[in-house]
Amino acid sequence: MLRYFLIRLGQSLALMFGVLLLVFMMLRVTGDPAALMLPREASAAEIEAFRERMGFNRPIIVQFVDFLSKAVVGDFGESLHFRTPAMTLVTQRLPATVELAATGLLFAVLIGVPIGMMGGLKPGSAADSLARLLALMGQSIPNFWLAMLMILFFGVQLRWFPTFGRGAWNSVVMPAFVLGLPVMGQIVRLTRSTVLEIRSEDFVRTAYSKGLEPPVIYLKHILRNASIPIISVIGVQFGYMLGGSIYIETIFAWPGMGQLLQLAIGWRDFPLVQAIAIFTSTVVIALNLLTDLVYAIIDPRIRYGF
Amino acid sequence: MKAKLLGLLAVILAVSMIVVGCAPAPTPQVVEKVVKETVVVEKPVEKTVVVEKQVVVTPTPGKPQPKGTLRFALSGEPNSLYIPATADKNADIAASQLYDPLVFQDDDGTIVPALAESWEVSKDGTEYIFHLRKGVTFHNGEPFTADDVIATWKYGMGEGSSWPDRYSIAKSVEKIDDYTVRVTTDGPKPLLLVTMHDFWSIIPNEYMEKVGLDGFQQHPIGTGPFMFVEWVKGDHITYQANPNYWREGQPRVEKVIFRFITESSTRVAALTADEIDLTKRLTAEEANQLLSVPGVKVIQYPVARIFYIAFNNLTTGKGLPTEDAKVRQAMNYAVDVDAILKSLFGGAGKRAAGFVASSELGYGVVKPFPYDPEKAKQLLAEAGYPNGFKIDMACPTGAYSHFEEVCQAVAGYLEKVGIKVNLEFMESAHYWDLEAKKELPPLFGDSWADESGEAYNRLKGALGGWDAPYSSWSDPKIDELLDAISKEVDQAKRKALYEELQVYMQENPPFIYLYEPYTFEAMRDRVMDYYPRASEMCYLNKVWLATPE
Amino acid sequence: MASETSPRPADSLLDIQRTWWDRLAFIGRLLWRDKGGMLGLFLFLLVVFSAVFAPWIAPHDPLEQVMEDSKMPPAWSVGGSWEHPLGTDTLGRDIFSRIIYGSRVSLTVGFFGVLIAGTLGMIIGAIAGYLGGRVDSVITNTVNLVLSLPYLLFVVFIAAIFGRSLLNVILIFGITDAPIFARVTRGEVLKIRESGYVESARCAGASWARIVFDHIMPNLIGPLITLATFEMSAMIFYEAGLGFLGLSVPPSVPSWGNMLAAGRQYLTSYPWIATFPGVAIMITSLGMNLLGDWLRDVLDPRLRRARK
Amino acid sequence: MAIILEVRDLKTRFYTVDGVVHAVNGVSFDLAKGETLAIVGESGSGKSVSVMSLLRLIPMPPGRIESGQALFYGSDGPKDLLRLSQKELRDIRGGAIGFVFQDPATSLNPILTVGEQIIEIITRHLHLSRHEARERALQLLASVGIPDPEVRLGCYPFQLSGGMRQRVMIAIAIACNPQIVIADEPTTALDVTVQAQIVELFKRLRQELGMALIWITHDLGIVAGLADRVMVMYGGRPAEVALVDELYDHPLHPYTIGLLGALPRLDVDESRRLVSIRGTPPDLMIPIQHCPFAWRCDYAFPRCWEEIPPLVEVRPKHMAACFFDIERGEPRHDGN
Repeated sequence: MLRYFLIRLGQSLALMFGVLLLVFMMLRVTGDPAALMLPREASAAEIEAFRERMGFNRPIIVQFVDFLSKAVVGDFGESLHFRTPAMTLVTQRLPATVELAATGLLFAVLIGVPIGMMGGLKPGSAADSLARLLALMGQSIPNFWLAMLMILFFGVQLRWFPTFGRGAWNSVVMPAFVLGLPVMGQIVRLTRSTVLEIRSEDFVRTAYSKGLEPPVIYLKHILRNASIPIISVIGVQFGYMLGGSIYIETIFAWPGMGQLLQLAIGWRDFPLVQAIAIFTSTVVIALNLLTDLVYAIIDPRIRYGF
Repeated sequence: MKAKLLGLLAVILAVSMIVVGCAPAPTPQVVEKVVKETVVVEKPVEKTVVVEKQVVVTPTPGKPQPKGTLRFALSGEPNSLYIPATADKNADIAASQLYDPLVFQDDDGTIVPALAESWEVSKDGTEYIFHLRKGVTFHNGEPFTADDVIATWKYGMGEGSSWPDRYSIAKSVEKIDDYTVRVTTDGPKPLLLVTMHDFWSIIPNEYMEKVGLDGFQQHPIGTGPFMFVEWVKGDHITYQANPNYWREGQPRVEKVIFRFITESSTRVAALTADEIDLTKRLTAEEANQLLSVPGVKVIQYPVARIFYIAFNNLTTGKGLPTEDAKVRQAMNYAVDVDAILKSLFGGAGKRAAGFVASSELGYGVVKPFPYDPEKAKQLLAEAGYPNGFKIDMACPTGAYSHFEEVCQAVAGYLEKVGIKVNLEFMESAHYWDLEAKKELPPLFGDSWADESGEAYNRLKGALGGWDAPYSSWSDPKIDELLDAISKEVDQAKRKALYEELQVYMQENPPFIYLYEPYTFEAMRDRVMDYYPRASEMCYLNKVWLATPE
Repeated sequence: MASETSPRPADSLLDIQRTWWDRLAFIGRLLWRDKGGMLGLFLFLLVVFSAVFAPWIAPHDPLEQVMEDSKMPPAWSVGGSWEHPLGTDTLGRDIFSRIIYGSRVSLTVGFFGVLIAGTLGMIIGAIAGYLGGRVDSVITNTVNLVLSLPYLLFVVFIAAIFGRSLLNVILIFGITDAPIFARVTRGEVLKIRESGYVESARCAGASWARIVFDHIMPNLIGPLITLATFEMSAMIFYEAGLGFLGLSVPPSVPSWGNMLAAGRQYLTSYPWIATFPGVAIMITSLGMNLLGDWLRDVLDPRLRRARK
Repeated sequence: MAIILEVRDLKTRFYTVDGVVHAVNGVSFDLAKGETLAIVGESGSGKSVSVMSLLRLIPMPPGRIESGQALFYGSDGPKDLLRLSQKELRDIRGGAIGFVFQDPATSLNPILTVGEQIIEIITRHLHLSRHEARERALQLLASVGIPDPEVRLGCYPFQLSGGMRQRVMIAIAIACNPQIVIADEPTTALDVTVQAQIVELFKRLRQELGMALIWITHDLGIVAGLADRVMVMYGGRPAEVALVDELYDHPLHPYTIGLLGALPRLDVDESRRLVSIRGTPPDLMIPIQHCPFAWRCDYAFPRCWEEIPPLVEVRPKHMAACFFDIERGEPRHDGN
């Protein structure tokens, strides 16, 4: 178990290095940030001075080493636009994004898993039709489009929920629903197909042959086995929700990292984009690691190194 | 399964149809009242206010007591509330409510006393003596004195300032006594007072010394009508009325909350749902929609911004037909800007008569190029291109409302007189990157705003040759005139210089002049005495709410 | 005596002994039984049809602006006309025609995006799975790396560097999506390798090409076609998302994403401008998801049996 | 001998996407207390389905039991298994009737410990506390010949060998003192040496526990030393039922003869060894109205293509479903 954990940790760290390298490279090839960060009236000399100050004119390898040594301690420099440390900005936005993503995920899991399970256990039944329908809806409706329609209908027409922002408890409902919908679709689909597959496994027949009660069979034997792929998808999706809620956060004016990313890209705020990209990737990698550990807890075959 | 799926599809389609079908058919907009006030002072400001409904105004409270909360939607989060660090209009608007400058530029453009009660200018125009207002205190109780003026100037040039040149315009700022300061400049600086209005927002010296720049940014303090309460990052900024404000009876709202909503359709929804009171920067269509919403009023006004297609005689345009002034004139004649404005902006824009906006000094000496394709063809023939030529053109995307379509239309008009345009679109950040490197094609579209009430910064920035980062044009005659303007203090003479420059730029156009856009703002009809400037700036000290909640 | 070889239930479409005709008839039979798959195929073909025959179906030039007719509601609403069945947008362009032409953009993006992603991914994944060892671990880790990056960042960067164009959008999707194909290919190749029959084929003297085409490809093609369907639908979705952020194809091109992005400002007063592109995306995506579900069931006999 | 299970005219079909599979087409048999019945047939002969149908352990849908009766004479009187409520059925499954399946590698839940999988059936049926159940599980593991039961109890299936796993399955099957154990090809997936051990284990347990055993196999060879009676199945019907020695000595159905011929035997001369049956098993998708073996039968005559031969007692306690009298070498004339 420890060995497995250490190996996975090592891989994660290697992955982190790769991410740092990639982000650094990508950001440096997009162009010279100096000209853009300054007011348009700035003279060539001022641009040069700025470049000097930011260290953009040093050899790329020196810049990278410098970048790396600072990144290790979470220092991604100052946001050029907000003039505060980039990492602080990101962590300030983190709670909002986590709240949104977690609510969305909770919604997706709480609805998606039971429905998917019902569908998988009784293919062809009404529950199964519902499951397939929800899965399809979740994956077929463009969510930013849905977001706008929901604002108009539930926010403006019915006034059930605030149209934007993060405030009262109910302000998270619409954005979380919209963010969670495609994930729910995916979870329904996956749960359904996994349960369908596991349902016809021999050991489930064994469980039936033991005269166990259906709830025991469903939860202890089927769901527990099905949970391995489901958890992996949940891990991946949570990462995606943390990093990819840019549309939803923008439309609902939700003060999270997605909105910050949109701003940072618009302002070409290099240190900030860097910080968000690396922070999000770190979170995703950490989530993957966590997912793997949860796997190991559920699945003894991994725990014992098979 | 089949029946269910078909059912689903049918439901979805039906819902869409209902959404579409039930929507109110576009009703012709009824404008009940059009107020057109043209204030002619030094600079004519044309302001058209379209009000959908007559507003029932409750009488102004007898004893002015700030009441109610103004919920102000900004189109983006301010980067900072420290004036020298502000990066855009959102930051500028939010920050300005906290401070006062020494001198204030009124709604009609006149410079009036603010924290300075009066001032004298020396004969040569290089020395200003300001007599400061007494008894003014900062939000933290610190009294306002000459030291604070000096500190504001020094910090403005120092670390963390994006606009050091707006402070270094003064060579020195000296304290004569606690309530008198002397400001000296290197030669006459006609724009000094306007710059002071825009940028020299006085900050408390002692407080700044104590908390440092970071501390100040976290809790900014000024003498202004509103006091900083909190800034929830990404979500909102809250201000409270300054009870000790030196202007009697102001401010008139008790609280201001700035919300940040990037998506303009969400701002419209929020205003409709009465979750915000005021929003800026709407499109013409959104403004149109809001006209039919009860309880909402809409205003529009031209902003001091000019859209243009630039020529290049520095890099990529060298040796091309566009180096010939006749060709450039022809291209100006070839584009029907009014038709573009009508179809894309519902007429909400004004054809540019040159590079000076209609609210700026010296405007009006030249008329816009008329749409005359015959003349254009004739000029092209005279220049030796009877069959036109081919040229590359670029435009930014995601930068300005409808500008992509404008560029397509311009290209279309040029083709009608025989100029084959190869139009390329680029993402705006990348675009401006290339623009700064002067690597854009020989024709490129962009726009330039200015807040100073004069066109100088815009002219210098876009025509300053190699010295200006976003210029791709150099002309000794223009350089000469700009240099003269920068040194002339006398308003009448400056005006004459601007006029001379405009006439010259009509004959030798460095741009295809397009339009000055109108901007649209909307508010709940309880919002009173809100007067935005042509620069899109606004000061909230006079705003009040007719039925405060 | 009656025939000795009585007909037997088909185990797999890819049963090597079946003729192509058999397979086709078999698909037809399966399709008839799964009405969801049939609907999916129908919707997909509808989109393909409208893309291919756009100039003949569309009543108007999608770029033609008639300002006098702008913001016309759909035909069944008050003020609408069958001249413009789904109404017109703010520039007086026919929405129906734009949606028809928009299907070209969506399908082009989806098809070529998947083609590039699939080809790249298959090559990379096959190399990783076939060679194994260090090559495999390097490739697998790189794939994981790319997949752990915030996807949007990629897209915005590439769009920022190269600007908006159809080719760029395709390239962006093609490159960013390749790792998924690589992952699936690698998994399948590993499975096949472990099953041992490649080994036995090699022992039997089969050539390299023969092994790949007779043994590996047929097993790969099922999962990959299914994946391709889903990814294509995802790309059509992402194109709309990019359009929404103003990063998709140039604004002059009538793509569903651009239409949606432009129409969203008018959602309250002229809802049809944004509604119909949304519905178009939804229908296409629905169709491709149904088709993908069905393909998965058909091409993976294990699952097909489970669905019985 | 007292009858414990009496099956009459069982019919099971599967309604699949590809068509209706007529898996079991009228199976009848009896099982006496403590008796061992072997059901023998090729794959697809319906031998597993017919037994699994009794306790509704086939996937339903698509499977459906069309008709039949299965009287189980348990401690509290006869019950028709096919008409029990789900709850009553669950009490019998794993309780009065235990199961051992073919592949122990897939029949045990991979992510639960062996102990958990034994304990859960004990607590379910015997209503013991967890601690008592654990004690019993240890005894069971010991009695099926697993060394070190304390350690094995905490193991996961993948940590055990194939033979060990099958012993665990057997422990599960006998955990609640069943009156019948149904073993579905319990040795097929195992090594030959292990196979013999498992057969021996069954013999011992049968003796110790006095349970009846239904042993499903395709291998007539294994049956010889184990079963009391044999039922040979073909095409979802019983072809021949007889005591084991009687069957070996006087096979009456051409199919049984084929099977015996295919069986390597030491007591018969070389020429009869390894004669395989030509052709392939019938397609159960097509309902047939004649002898299902007719396609492959050397003795088939026109009647075989017209009627379905019923199962009749040809010799004492020896039933066969065939129109041809093998011993006389001519079609039967007794009207059957």
